[in-house]
Amino acid sequence: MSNVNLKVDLNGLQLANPVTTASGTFGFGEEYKDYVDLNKLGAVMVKGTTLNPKQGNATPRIAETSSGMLNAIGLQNPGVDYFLKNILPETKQYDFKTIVNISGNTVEDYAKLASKLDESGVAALEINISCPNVKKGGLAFGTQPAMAAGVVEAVRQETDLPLITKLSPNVADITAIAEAVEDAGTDVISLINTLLGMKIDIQQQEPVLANKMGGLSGPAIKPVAVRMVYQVAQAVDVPLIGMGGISNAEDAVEFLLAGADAISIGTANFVNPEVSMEILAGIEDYLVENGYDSVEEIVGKAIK
Amino acid sequence: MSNVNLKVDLNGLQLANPVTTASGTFGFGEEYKDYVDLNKLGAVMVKGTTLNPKQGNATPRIAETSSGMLNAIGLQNPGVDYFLKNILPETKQYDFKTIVNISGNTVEDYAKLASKLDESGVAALEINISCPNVKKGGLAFGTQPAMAAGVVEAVRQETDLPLITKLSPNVADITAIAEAVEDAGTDVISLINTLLGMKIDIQQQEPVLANKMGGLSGPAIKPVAVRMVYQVAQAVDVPLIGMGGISNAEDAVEFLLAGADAISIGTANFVNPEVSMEILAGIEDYLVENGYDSVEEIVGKAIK
Amino acid sequence: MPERSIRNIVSQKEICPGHYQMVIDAPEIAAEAEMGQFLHLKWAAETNSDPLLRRPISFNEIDREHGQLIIVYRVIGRGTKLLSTLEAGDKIDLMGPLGTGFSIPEEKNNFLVVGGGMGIAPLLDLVENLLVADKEVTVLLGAEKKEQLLNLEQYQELNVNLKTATMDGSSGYQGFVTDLLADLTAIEYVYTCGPEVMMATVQEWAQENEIAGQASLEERMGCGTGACLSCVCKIKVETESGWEYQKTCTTGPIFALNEVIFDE
Amino acid sequence: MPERSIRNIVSQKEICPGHYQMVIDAPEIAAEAEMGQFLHLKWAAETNSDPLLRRPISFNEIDREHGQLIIVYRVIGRGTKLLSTLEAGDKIDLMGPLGTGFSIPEEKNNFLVVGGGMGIAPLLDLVENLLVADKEVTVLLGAEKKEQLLNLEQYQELNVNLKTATMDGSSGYQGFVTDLLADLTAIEYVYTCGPEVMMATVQEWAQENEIAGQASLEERMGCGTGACLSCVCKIKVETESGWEYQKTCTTGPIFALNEVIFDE
Ligand SMILES: Cc1cc2nc3c(=O)[nH]c(=O)nc-3n(C[C@H](O)[C@H](O)[C@H](O)COP(=O)(O)OP(=O)(O)OC[C@H]3O[C@@H](n4cnc5c(N)ncnc54)[C@H](O)[C@@H]3O)c2cc1C
Ligand SMILES: Cc1cc2nc3c(=O)[nH]c(=O)nc-3n(C[C@H](O)[C@H](O)[C@H](O)COP(=O)(O)OP(=O)(O)OC[C@H]3O[C@@H](n4cnc5c(N)ncnc54)[C@H](O)[C@@H]3O)c2cc1C
Ligand SMILES: Cc1cc2nc3c(=O)[nH]c(=O)nc-3n(C[C@H](O)[C@H](O)[C@H](O)COP(=O)(O)O)c2cc1C
Ligand SMILES: Cc1cc2nc3c(=O)[nH]c(=O)nc-3n(C[C@H](O)[C@H](O)[C@H](O)COP(=O)(O)O)c2cc1C
Ligand code: FES
Ligand code: FES
Repeated sequence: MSNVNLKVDLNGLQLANPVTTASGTFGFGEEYKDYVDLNKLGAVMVKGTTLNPKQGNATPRIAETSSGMLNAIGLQNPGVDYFLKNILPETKQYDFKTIVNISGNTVEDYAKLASKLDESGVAALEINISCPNVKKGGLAFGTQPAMAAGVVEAVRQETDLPLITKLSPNVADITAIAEAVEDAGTDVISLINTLLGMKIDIQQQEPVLANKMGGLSGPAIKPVAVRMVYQVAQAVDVPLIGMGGISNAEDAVEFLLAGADAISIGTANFVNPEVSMEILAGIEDYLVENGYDSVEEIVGKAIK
Repeated sequence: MSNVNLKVDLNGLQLANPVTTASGTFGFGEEYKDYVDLNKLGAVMVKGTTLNPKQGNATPRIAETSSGMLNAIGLQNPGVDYFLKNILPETKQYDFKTIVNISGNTVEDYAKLASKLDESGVAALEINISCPNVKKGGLAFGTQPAMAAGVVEAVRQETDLPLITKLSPNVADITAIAEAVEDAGTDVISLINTLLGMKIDIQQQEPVLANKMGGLSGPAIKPVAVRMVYQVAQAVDVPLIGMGGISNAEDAVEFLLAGADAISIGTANFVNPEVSMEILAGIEDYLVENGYDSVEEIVGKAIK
Repeated sequence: MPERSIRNIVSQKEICPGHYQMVIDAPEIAAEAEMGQFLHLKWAAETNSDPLLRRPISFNEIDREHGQLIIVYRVIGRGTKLLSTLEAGDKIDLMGPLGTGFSIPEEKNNFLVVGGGMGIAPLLDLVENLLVADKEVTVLLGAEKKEQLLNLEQYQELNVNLKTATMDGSSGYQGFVTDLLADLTAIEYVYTCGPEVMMATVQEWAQENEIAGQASLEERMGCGTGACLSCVCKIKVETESGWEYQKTCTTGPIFALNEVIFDE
Repeated sequence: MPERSIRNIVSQKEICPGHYQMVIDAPEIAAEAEMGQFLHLKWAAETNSDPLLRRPISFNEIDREHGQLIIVYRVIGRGTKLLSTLEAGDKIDLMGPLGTGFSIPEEKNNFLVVGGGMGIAPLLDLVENLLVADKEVTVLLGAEKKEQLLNLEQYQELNVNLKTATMDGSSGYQGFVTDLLADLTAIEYVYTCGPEVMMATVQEWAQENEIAGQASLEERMGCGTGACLSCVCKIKVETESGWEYQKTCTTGPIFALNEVIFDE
């Protein structure tokens, strides 16, 4: 262990280090206990949680693509009440911060979720605005600045927990959304969620996924994610959690240099279940080798 | 040679087969004469052409990413007059259709380009609306339906040549742009152009590309491209030319099944200069093996 | 407890066209693994990210004595193609042992094992264990043609009532392996692994004859740890809808046969 | 005419830490290739798309007699790392011969060749050709340390005036190879290949001494055919701006030394 300070302060949300795991890719944390020293993780963003339990989509739910994968899980989850009663107590035995990723079809869904989670002892809420707004014709909340801001404001009213708003990359101007959710009171912005994609089975002549379309993640999307972090870092003042294709420490450092204060690991956990610990060690090595005393010092260094 | 009918009719633009090469990746065609029987290609979309010659961006202009590459060439080209005088006569010795990809910073630029090319004997124009609109603060024409339509209308007034409008994928709703350019009179839609991305050199702590950001292409983006073709095919009636990561015949068939009437090969030409001929042969094989008589029969088959 | 480690390949050989047997040196895993469990595999080259995901492959045999894991697989796409290029001495990156294993109900004596296609491979270890437990075993194996009846010679050496079925008639009965179910009597318990339609037919037969059993399922997998929810299958439960999605990677791949809902 | 083909690797060996020499069997290309030209290479595995692009590597020697191409390269990143794992008998996918070659002006007699780092490799064939053409040749080679003076033994066997410079003093002069330029007299023509700063210094010296020459440039390449415009370098021309971007892959990689604009 070096003397490098790995601590991260995300607008009041304190993490032991910048390494977190992305929602939907790390379960509730415990699923990885055989591979990872969970106590060493900065935070775990748990699976997208909804008001009521959800069965999710039919299978196949995933498809492999070049250096990436598509998923259409359909937010299968046991619902917020079950989470609070049965899962949260389990995760509390570990040192990592539990951040609950919340999803809704209406602004009211998000507000109710926030109020239920408010005093539960979770570390923060991550608002997933990639969900379709059923009241507005299914257009994702995250594609319109005003709609995105509406969700954040509604959640803000229900809780004093640190709020992380997770942006969808399927937009023309990511900075417009980022500015809107900053104004609406988010404490942190995380980005990016998956790119909407599709794969067709040429023998069956139909989409591979039962849901037809799915979210593209993995190394393939990293350049888009780095670009968006770089743009958003210059547009807002709130801290950022960067993600999208991070597979090793070099990738993680790339996001820090682009302006992310912390990073999140998604698909790479599937490829190598031990990757989060390797990335944590690798970030530290990079800092030591290059003579830095803290993670902070390299955040946004590539922005000129 | 089988009896399969490979001919493609794109709203009046007749191609011998559905295989074309994407703008900026195949020069003016002649660059590949040692590797490809150019007479067998359906069409060549030549390098993005502007009113005046352009030097383009500083180097490095490309960077490799996972299953993809970033480019920021900056539209280096000799200008439309030079093209008409020195290059077009050369390309006319081949059987392929020459389609000129036009780029401008104002609507007037596009209109002037169209009028200069109108009677030149080129087969069609491909309007690249991914360029920044200098009059509207640099926002790309292709990100706003009204702006995109404006370009197409202006070009339509100057020429009776078949018009192909090439869509940018950096939008929230690709169908809105597609519908707008269809209404504005485009004959064909081609998609997708590159996704905006970035790569950072962690030793230099700065972007790899001199231009900082660049366009992501190659297999990495194929799922996004297939999804957009699938969506646009259901939203408009004009024929589509699909592209984005096509590297082999299976990929090409995927685009045809998703609703593309023809396909275009970009980055894959760099990886394998002979790939266009392999794809042409592979599409034919697929049709024969599956008992089809023409390409047409499989267009859009995956849409249910 | 499952682990992730990089192991040595002891041998790899093509056992019939397009089908490979790989032997991996991994004493700790062999000591712990149970029949029916699986490995989540990746070729160990660290330099590229395509293909990206691991591939799940069941144990064919667990050789505790030599500390070796034996898998048998068919080349389907890019991943298994890459696996097949590995040679003795090369490294392989694995997670395992994963999932639930087959269990043998002590009180039953007369067992049936039905395997089809690649589903034959994961059953060999089970059959050997049934014999060790002194059970009567009937084995039905089906495939397109004789050479695809994997491990046939090994099955023939075992003290079981073995019947085969091939679509081209090159071994045993010509037709579906499930056609052979009609002739069976006295079976008390059934195990099955293979194509869904085959397992669905076995399930129907088992229900008609009130026979319990276990099935080994396959679903596309991401994590292999229970985190991603990609690998779910429909399992009957006593809720309103009558079923729920359960994870093939952790709750499965072995499920009670009568609880599985085979769609289509 | 350049071609794309898949060829056999005759041999591959590590000639000093991190530096490899590969011999490729390609008689047609050897017959046609010129010193200074290059190959655009890809490992021949068709199953994956990462890393995606080809890698440009110059000829080290063109062995027309045996129909073989010899390249020498340093492992930098993922692509060259993958190349280094190939073995005799493996396949390699290549495009070539690409680009312009070095030319030897007949009327000159006294030649200088300055190579630095990896830039030493592409010059060996040139030096051999100069000797065949009966020229006086001075060779200056620079590197970090002695073991990185590639082909040193081969250069030593040639009838040239050879001087070396290393940063750690392990061979010849301790310091920059360009420091050795000061002592030279009577040079009529110069060739250079190596790091940009080195070539820029050679250019300055050549201009001061009114000596013409040629430089071999490196730029990131996409196509290798002149289509993508990724590989451009700044070349002086008589236009308003005084320069234009020219393609390293087709107009180069060999350019007239005085026409190159070395930025930074
Ligand atoms: C628990 C379990 C045990 C298995 N045991 C064996 C075995 O012992 N021997 C054997 O030959 N095969 C077995 N399979 C199937 C094997 O995993 C697939 O054949 C293999 O993943 C195909 O990979 P590919 O790259 O060759 O094919 P591709 O089609 O290129 O694979 C693309 C993606 O689809 C997935 N996929 C494709 N087919 C299947 C499938 N049938 N099941 C699950 N995922 C699939 C791949 O894992 C990959 O993510 C098992 C599957 C599971 C879930
Ligand atoms: C005309 C020409 C001749 C060359 N001849 C030789 C030679 O004989 N021996 C030798 O060792 N090297 C030579 N190089 C440099 C060699 O191409 C690079 O070292 C190599 O591409 C690095 O690939 P990588 O995957 O290991 O590195 P990475 O950094 O992983 O490569 C990433 C991308 O950057 C490109 N790149 C990185 N460094 C360079 C570079 N210096 N020049 C051009 N592209 C680069 C790669 O091609 C790739 O597209 C030559 C380059 C050119 C342009
Ligand atoms: C299987 C899977 C499930 C996911 N589920 C969620 C989710 O429930 N909520 C959410 O906000 N993001 C979800 N994501 C997106 C990831 O959290 C992450 O933003 C994205 O995958 C990009 O990162 P990566 O490339 O490192 O995977 C999911 C991703 C995957 C692959
Ligand atoms: C080096 C390069 C240059 C390009 N130049 C242009 C251009 O001038 N005009 C244009 O419309 N598209 C241009 N493109 C985009 C391609 O035509 C194509 O839309 C994109 O690369 C996606 O296809 P691909 O993944 O097959 O490459 C360029 C792409 C590359 C890689
Ligand atoms: S594979 Fe991820 S939950 Fe089963
Ligand atoms: S590498 Fe494409 S133009 Fe030179």
